[in-house]
Amino acid sequence: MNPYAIRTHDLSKEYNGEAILKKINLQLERGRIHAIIGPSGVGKSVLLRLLNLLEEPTSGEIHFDGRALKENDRLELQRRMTLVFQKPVLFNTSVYENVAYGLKVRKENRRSILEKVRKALEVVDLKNYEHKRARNLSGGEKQRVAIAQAMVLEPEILFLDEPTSDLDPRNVAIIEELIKYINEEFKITVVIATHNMFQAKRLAHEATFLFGGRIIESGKAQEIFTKPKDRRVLRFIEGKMIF
Amino acid sequence: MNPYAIRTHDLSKEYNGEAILKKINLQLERGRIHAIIGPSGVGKSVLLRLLNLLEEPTSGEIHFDGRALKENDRLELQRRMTLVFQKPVLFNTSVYENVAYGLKVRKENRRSILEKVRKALEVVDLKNYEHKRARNLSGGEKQRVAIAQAMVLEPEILFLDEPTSDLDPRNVAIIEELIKYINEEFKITVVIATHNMFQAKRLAHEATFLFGGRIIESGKAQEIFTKPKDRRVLRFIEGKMIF
Amino acid sequence: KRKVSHLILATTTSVENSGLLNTLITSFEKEAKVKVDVIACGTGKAIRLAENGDCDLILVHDPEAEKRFVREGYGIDRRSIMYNDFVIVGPRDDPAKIKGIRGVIPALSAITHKKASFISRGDDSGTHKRERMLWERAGLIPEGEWYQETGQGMGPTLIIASQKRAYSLTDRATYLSYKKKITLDILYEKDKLLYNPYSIILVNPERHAHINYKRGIEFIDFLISDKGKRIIREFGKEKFGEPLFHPIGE
Amino acid sequence: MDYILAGLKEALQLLLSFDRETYTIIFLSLRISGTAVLLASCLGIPLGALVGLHRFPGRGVITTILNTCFALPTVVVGLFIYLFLSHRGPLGMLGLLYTPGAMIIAQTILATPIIGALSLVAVKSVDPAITKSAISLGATRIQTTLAVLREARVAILAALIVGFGRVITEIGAAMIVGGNIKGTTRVMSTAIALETGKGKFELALALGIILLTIAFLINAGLYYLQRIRE
Amino acid sequence: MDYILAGLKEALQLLLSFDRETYTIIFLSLRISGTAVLLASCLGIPLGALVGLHRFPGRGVITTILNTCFALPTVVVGLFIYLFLSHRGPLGMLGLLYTPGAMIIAQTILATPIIGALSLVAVKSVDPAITKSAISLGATRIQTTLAVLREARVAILAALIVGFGRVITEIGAAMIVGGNIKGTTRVMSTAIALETGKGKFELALALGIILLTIAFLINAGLYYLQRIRE
Ligand SMILES: Nc1ncnc2c1ncn2[C@@H]1O[C@H](COP(=O)(O)OP(=O)(O)OP(=O)(O)O)[C@@H](O)[C@H]1O
Ligand SMILES: Nc1ncnc2c1ncn2[C@@H]1O[C@H](COP(=O)(O)OP(=O)(O)OP(=O)(O)O)[C@@H](O)[C@H]1O
Ligand SMILES: [Mg+2]
Ligand SMILES: [Mg+2]
Repeated sequence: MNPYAIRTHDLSKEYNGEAILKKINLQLERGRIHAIIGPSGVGKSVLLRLLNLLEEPTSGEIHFDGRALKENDRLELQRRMTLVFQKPVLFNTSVYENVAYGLKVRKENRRSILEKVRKALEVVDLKNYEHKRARNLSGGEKQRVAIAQAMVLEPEILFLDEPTSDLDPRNVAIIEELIKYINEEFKITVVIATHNMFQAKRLAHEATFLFGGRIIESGKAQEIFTKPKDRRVLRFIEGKMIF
Repeated sequence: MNPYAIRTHDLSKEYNGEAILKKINLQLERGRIHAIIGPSGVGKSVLLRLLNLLEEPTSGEIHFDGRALKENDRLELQRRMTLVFQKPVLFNTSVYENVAYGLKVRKENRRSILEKVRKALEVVDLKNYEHKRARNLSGGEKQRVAIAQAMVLEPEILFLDEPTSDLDPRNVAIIEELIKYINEEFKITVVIATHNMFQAKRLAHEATFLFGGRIIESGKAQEIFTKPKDRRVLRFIEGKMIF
Repeated sequence: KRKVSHLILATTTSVENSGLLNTLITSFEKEAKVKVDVIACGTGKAIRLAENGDCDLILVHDPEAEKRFVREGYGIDRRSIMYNDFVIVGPRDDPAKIKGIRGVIPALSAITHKKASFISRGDDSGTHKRERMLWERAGLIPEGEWYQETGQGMGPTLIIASQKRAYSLTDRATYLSYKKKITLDILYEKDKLLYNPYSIILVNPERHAHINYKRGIEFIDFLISDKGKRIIREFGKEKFGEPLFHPIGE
Repeated sequence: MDYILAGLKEALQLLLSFDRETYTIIFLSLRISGTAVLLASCLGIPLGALVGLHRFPGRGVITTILNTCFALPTVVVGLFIYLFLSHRGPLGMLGLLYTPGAMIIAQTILATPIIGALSLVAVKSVDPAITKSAISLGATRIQTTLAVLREARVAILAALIVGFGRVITEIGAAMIVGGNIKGTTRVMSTAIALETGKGKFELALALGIILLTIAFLINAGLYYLQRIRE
Repeated sequence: MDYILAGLKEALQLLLSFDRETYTIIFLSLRISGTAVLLASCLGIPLGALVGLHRFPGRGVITTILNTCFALPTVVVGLFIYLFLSHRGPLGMLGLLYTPGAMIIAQTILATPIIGALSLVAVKSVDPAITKSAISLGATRIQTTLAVLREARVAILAALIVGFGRVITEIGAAMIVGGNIKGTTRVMSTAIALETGKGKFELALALGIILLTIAFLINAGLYYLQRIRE
């Protein structure tokens, strides 16, 4: 098996002629937790959407398991990974229906869906929320539903876009524990886009810094957070104190 | 002038028969920064919506300047305060139109609108974003537009619902500075709902803790953060380390 | 207020559709400096509009209803101005063999006997009423699969009859103008009972004061004038080889 | 005013007399228009979703054509179908002319672009993020489309209501391809036109009132269903 | 097929011969239906917004009534208005019967509930948070409503297109209250019905093609306008 879950080759993305991501070469090693870090508007979310095959790059390639993406295994690949969006977008149905969705499209049987959904809701501390309408939830509750939605699928690769920005400390702790647990236990590759330096430090094995559309530094999280080579990264890390 | 910008009397709110807020008695002193703190789903956002007159309480009263709310000065009151929502809801127009909206409905002249909007966009570091469509912005960019949208109105009372949850450290610093500045300079009363204990500590003069639908502790921020009386508050504050 | 320079004439669709009315009115308008607005609708509706005072004149062909209309005081000055005739049309192979039969009543009996398809307008129009009168005279009650009612104007009814290879009773004018679109031949014609007179009636100004009585009389006078008669006599000759209508009082 | 009262009275009498002809007309209307709306939904909703959710060259043209179909005179549709189904026409041998089948075809053709155009607007009004979310959760193309349609359910329902209203009230096509033949293809709308032509305004109003009452009951049922499902 | 080709040829001839009668009919159609849609928007959009954005008792009933109006037979509306405008009717003295004014009234009555019902769905599809945001930013009730309508602009535009299509193609009411008088109240739809009745299918198709072409141009213009504004 290829040691890299995902590799990108000169991945670029433009919107209306404006280059957002410029020749990104990323190597995401299997089974590790990767943090994508950078200032607001740098393109972290765009990058995750590209990796999750939700948008087409303007140029460049993405390789999964060492092989370039082929159009006809798109669905199969898609089902091996999941993205938790920065703004949770929930269906206008019940919490249960929302969490069950990914399992239903995979045609799992009802019994196992019920079981998994119940368990996931318990983990994110939304035990009695099954029948509530997703639309009326609080910000943090919505975010937890979105996380549960992804977790029940037990994907090979899990993309998390600022997954705890609307959560209180207790829930942050729960979610981070969960991320660590599934990474260690099921060897799930996790990619987190975050501006929360604490979180990146606590969770990530590897870190990639984006700046001005390019990767300016990338490597072992430990090293980058302690002695960054790039001045801009240093400045960014120092900014953490005002978080 | 009444020393309290807002006082509530036994303010309660139910949804579908479920009590969310139970007899909240809140005193928000004029010209100070107040933090509303509590776990996810406790009702912080609901409280701000009630105070901003966006929803009707199930029972209880809200007094502005010491006087109970009268139906016919609703608009005038509304225009003296503004709420920045937890999830920014932007109009599907340009960034400029979004920020200008509140000024336009107040029928300010074009010149001054242009000036104020430009200035506000500069402050939130979105200088060349005027003509971009608000829908396509990144999470942090949207949040900054929403803050600019409220700031240009120079309200007497500013409600902020998790205003920096999607921002990177640099922008968090900018916004916090801005909040402090307008509070000191223009004596604007600020009410922040947040789960970011660091932020509450850095900004707030007063803090109110919500738990199980009730106020469990309230007072000077300094005191509460250093020696809370309630055990639950203590636990919550200690949880900050995992943020 | 309604303009006095307008005259509203409610008439049956068959007259309007033939184009005769258009020719007559163009000629009349030139002389009289009055505009005639034509409302084309079924006989029933035309009479109803006249009762309500919503037109000045009606031009219809349903003698029974016309008489009642005048008797009840809604109309005055009823004049029969022209006629044509009804004919029975049917598929060329004439399954009921009515061609050459003596009399319309035997023709209908033959159709009934054969249970050959017959399409009726079934819309209470002048034509339909005449058809019903004929069945009555024949002492027959048309019923069953073979007898169908369309509830439409003469033209559409002819088309349906053609598609269904059925017999139908029609006025000659409409048949001639539809001849090219259908595969039906005239199989029976020229019986006294098939005489089809058209009358013009003024709405009674004593009932409806706003009626444009003077202009209405002028229009009637025009229709029965030599010029009017000539137009009626000549109309359609060129196109169909025979006139569609004949003026009365030749 | 008397007319309207007379119409109401007549409507009640018609319904209470259990006149077989009246009920035949009512049920035929419902059967034909119901079937047509069903068929049109099967075509129109996927069409609208396809055009609404995908970007491809010619999308604007298709959208414009769909919108133009709102201005499709029913008589013209009727004529077209007549020309096809007539004995001389290419499909004449089917013998469909003047049958409920022909009316269903005509009404389906009328309703499909309407339901399509409104479904298009409906799916376009759904937050595009919903699509991405469904895909990310592993939905196939069809499942994604269904998820979007579920979000747009209120507007899709409205599309069906508009389509149904269009076909159950239209006269032009029903007259031409159905023939308004008593007992076979006479439906409420053509019956109303017939009675109006006869000058029997009260009877026409009565039938109109019955038609509206049926439509009201259907709509009330749909509204109620939708409410309890939310 | 020949019919259709003949119709196309006839349409071209009609247009290119600059036949005054044809152009009178076209412009009258556009004037009457355009005015009616304008008036109906002034009534229907606020009505839809009102019902869509506020909760009050009877809201469900109003919604259902609006939806029912899609099944309002145009003949019935025509009859109603006829009864009012007839000389015997309460408004007979206005002398509006058989004038374009009467047709505008009828078409406005037909289009208002349609535009209302679709506007209702349109504003309901807008994220309710938009309303709250506008209010919080100091918008008055009316300004808030306008903000929501702006968000729903695509769907509102569709409502207008549906309304326009409904009235420019309808025959029932136009015939009864307009009378289809040559030069005065003859519009495209009634002219098509007339030619069809006369058996002049080519001419009817030709007029239908012209009507569709006009509708297509209007829709294309709207689509284009909307595109450049986005
Ligand atoms: N669909 C789009 N159309 C046009 N521009 C877009 C689109 N999506 C993103 N952008 C732009 O691309 C840039 C990068 O956006 P992205 O959402 O990836 O930022 P981010 O790094 O996630 O920022 P944040 O921390 O604020 O979430 C932004 O400037 C944004 O405005
Ligand atoms: N419109 C509504 N209808 C029904 N329930 C609601 C509605 N709005 C809020 N709630 C419920 O009220 C509770 C409080 O919500 P609120 O949004 O105020 O929480 P919060 O304290 O802001 O939480 P968070 O930190 O997650 O944003 C939640 O359980 C939520 O599900
Ligand atoms: Mg982002
Ligand atoms: Mg909240």
